[in-house]
Amino acid sequence: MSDAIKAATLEYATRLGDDALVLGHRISEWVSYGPFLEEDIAYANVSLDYVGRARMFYTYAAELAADGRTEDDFAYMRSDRDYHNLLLLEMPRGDFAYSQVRQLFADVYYSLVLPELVKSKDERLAAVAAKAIKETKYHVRRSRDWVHRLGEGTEESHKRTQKAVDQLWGYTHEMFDMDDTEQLLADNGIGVDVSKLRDQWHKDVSAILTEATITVPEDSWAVRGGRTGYHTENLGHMLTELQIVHRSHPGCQW
Amino acid sequence: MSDAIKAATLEYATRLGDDALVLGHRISEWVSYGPFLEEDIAYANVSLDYVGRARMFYTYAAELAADGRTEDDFAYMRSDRDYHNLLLLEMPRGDFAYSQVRQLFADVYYSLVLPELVKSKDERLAAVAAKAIKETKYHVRRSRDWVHRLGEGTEESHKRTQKAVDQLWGYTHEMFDMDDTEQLLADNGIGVDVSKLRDQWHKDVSAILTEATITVPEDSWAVRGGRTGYHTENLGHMLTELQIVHRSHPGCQW
Amino acid sequence: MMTPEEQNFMRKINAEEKIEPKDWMPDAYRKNVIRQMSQHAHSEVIGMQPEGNWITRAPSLRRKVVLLSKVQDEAGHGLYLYSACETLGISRAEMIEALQKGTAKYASIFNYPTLTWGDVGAIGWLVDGAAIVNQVSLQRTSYGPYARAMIRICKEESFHQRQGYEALLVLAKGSPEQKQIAQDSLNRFYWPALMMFGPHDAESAHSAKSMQWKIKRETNDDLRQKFIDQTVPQIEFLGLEHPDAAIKWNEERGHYDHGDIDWEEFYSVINGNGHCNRQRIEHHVAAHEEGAWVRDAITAYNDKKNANKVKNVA
Amino acid sequence: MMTPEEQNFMRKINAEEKIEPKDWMPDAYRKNVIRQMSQHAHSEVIGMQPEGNWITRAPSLRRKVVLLSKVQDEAGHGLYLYSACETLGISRAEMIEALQKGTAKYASIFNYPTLTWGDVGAIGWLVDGAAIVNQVSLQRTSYGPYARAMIRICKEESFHQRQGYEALLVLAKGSPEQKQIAQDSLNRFYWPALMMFGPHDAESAHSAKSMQWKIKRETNDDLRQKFIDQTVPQIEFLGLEHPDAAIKWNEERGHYDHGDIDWEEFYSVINGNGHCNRQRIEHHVAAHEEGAWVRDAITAYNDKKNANKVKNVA
Repeated sequence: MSDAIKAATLEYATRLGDDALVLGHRISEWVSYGPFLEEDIAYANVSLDYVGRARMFYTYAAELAADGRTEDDFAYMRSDRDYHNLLLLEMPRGDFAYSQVRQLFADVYYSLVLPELVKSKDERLAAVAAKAIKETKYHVRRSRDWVHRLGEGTEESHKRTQKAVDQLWGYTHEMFDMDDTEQLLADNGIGVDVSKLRDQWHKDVSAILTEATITVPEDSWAVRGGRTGYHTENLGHMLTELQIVHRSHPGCQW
Repeated sequence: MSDAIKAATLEYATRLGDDALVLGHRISEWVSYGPFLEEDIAYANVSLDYVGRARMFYTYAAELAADGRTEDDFAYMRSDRDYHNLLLLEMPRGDFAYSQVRQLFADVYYSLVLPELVKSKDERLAAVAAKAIKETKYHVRRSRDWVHRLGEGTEESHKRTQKAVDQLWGYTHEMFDMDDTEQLLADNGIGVDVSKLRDQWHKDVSAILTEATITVPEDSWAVRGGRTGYHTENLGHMLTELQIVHRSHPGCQW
Repeated sequence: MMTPEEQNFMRKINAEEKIEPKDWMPDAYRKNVIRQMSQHAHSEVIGMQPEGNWITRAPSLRRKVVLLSKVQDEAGHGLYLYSACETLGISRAEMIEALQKGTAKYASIFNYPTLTWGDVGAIGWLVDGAAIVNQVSLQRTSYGPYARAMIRICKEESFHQRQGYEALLVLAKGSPEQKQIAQDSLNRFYWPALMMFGPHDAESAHSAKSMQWKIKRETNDDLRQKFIDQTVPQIEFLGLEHPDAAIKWNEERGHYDHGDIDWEEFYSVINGNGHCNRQRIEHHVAAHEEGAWVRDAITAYNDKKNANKVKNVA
Repeated sequence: MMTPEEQNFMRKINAEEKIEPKDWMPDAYRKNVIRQMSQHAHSEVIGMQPEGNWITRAPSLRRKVVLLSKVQDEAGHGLYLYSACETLGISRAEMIEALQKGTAKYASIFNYPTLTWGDVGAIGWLVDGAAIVNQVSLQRTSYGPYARAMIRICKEESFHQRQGYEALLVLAKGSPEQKQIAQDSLNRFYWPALMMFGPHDAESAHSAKSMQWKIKRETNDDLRQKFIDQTVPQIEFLGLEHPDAAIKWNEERGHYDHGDIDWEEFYSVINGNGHCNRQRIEHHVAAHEEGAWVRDAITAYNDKKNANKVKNVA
């Protein structure tokens, strides 16, 4: 592995880990707050899938970094300016519709990313993708079913779902951006060219939204910055909770 | 100052500092969330008074400790098991009625404590009390006026106020507890015998509540533990926000 | 004089045969089992809160995952117990209403706050540990669905108890601050864990009938003694101080003698002076109320789908 | 042909006499000043959010107090400006409605997020700094109440600007991590601060009339140049790198030459692609809606008291 490729792969694994941890953490905020017990269980399941995925990416990143850091150093000892997750994933828990819509957007995204990543020339990334693909089929089905129920259910659930879609749409565009790092990896068959996934994502999501009687928004605004650590004001507060105990006891084991 | 008195005074100054900081921090959570601008300003004022008071108590505590610690070490480097504030003050922001009722309970309390503390043989404690007394008159008037408006205003504001009173009442009893530390200081003319203030507090608060058409609750339940660091689950989350930046950069100046 | 049904019922009980949902049972037996099972379910559900309080702050990814799994399992246990309880003719909605109104209780241990990360380990080790001692005994309870639920739940909870203990072990062998955290958690949860077994049997209102009907298989004090005995070496292995200064091996009894439990604290907490009594119910009610529109949406959606099915078939 | 009132109005303007609330003024002048004053007020109020975002996390008690005071002052400035604007015949409620509907704007700088503690210092130093340059100029604005508000506000904001700079200075002279935080905050807020002065005057829709009516006293570019010039030595003193690689003293002009501003970013943010556009308004609306019952209570209470007074007098 050349130095450039190694550095890019380290950054890439970190990004994918950040995505998974931030989303997994957000979902975990629903536990004991769900509308009924089955949902607490289901959301905990999804959270476990994503946090587990984060651990695999971070573990690989730590090996690539080869500087003594562990998965926990990646998760707990980086500031939010160094986190490179997509902004969509750090948006707050919101109400149930908001979380499910964000989840739908993310799940459909990964249902397109992972089948590409599983072909990666990098065996480790491919292995993580292989494990994650199975879960993702379930995730998409679950999110899709929920958006259907909420979109078509009652006038109130429909309103909340439409509002969530309108509020979150602008955060989805950066999911398909490519920068030099990801371009280098895509060119070398290691990373996924996400710019090629936009149309399919739009098609898949639009089909689900339309069937749920939800209007697909225009692409009139877009907020970007996740991959360069330029976050919304949400991540700082999330990492505050996530990191406080670990940071309060530097160098300790848990 | 004997060793025992010094240790007790250090503990006492710390408690009073914790009370003031926790309450000041809670109030500060209203800034930009108030029902209109004048309230953002007023709440910020009250918050400044209490945080300023905390700084004076912590500064004195740091001098007594004489171990190199500063006011910031007291505020930022102690765990919540070591914070000895009254539980009432760490309860969440809640709605506007909840905050105002808690504020009333606390302000009336200090309107009785401070005129006693100003007589303390300990000049430093007396000096802090002297500064704080002026503010406290204003605080009580403000809280009283608010509880009147909310209690007598509309059916909704009345309901919310009664609910707040019912929810917070059980946290007020420990304000009048004395332990060995405070008894030693009271016996030596340094600290306040708060057990002697209960009846007047009950009288003052009951008069305000009754005039506001609010029913004074029975003394049917009580939660205690603040002075021994046995907190509700609220303080941990508050200190998480309060301490995160400071703890993330050990040994740094700000 | 016992009726034939009563006689047959007691014959089964005495022969260690399970009572199943379709069997005749005395009204009082049904009520007793409903009370115990539903409150067991409520405890699992309410117990998600003090532990859930630390999911976002879990200090390592592994601990985060383990805690998430634990809380998820508790939800599952609650679900399973609610379902098993419904076989007795009460609906989940009725049980939830009773919980939220305060007519049904949950284990008072969950009225205690989780103040530190150490408390998560202490709950896993001591609270789950006490629950397991109780549940192992209940594997032989007379009501079939309850017994089977206990067998299933015990398997999962043993895993979580070990995880909790292991989390505390790491603290106890860690930095001085970590060790202090572990000791503090042990100190705060030990006695309340002993109280989980309930009052001394002489004072317990429900005990006699429960024993006769083999709903309960062992006395509160016997179960408590088991727990005390198993916990002594566990505390020693942690290298922590035992919170009970009077703990002492009694060669004659073959058990540990122990100090008096502060039953005043037990009754005080269960009667409303705990740190979290109100919060646990308010949290449950708030989540339930906030979720009303979601449940309504599901109902409306299902109705629409069924109407369509009928339409398509017709 | 100008009417006598128009002539008298322009005479005052040209003679540097203030226009006061009771004076005749062209409709367009009134609208222009309302727009500017109300948006200035909205900016103070919205600006409380990005800074308020750090009150609970302020890393020392002194910084906590200073930040609380700053945000409090901003609320006061907003109040003062709303009151001064009401002299032009618009109510605060109308102004708030316009803000929440999006028909009235606020300074787009507040669409940027505060991501680190360093940003609090950067806002105090650069954002308040730019505001002060603008406000000093506005001390000579033609509308009397606005001019007097500017004089009063400038006094308070100079204090806060110094505090912000000092907070950054401590970071810049601190640990490597702290220095990096300071540099990062400077990098992210420098260009947006320059954009606070508005587009190049050639492109500004409102500029010409505003200058003629002496609402505006200096061009956007002149004010911006002032700010750029004063900031260079400030950055040097901090020991940080200037974010503009093209910054260079021009002996002839007596000013610093500087790199091109990315106006695409400016328009992109102001038109809805900023990090916080929606959040700022949603926050304001939510606080307003949540506070409705409080305002209703005050009204009801005052009505009752007045009714009583009337009763007692009658």
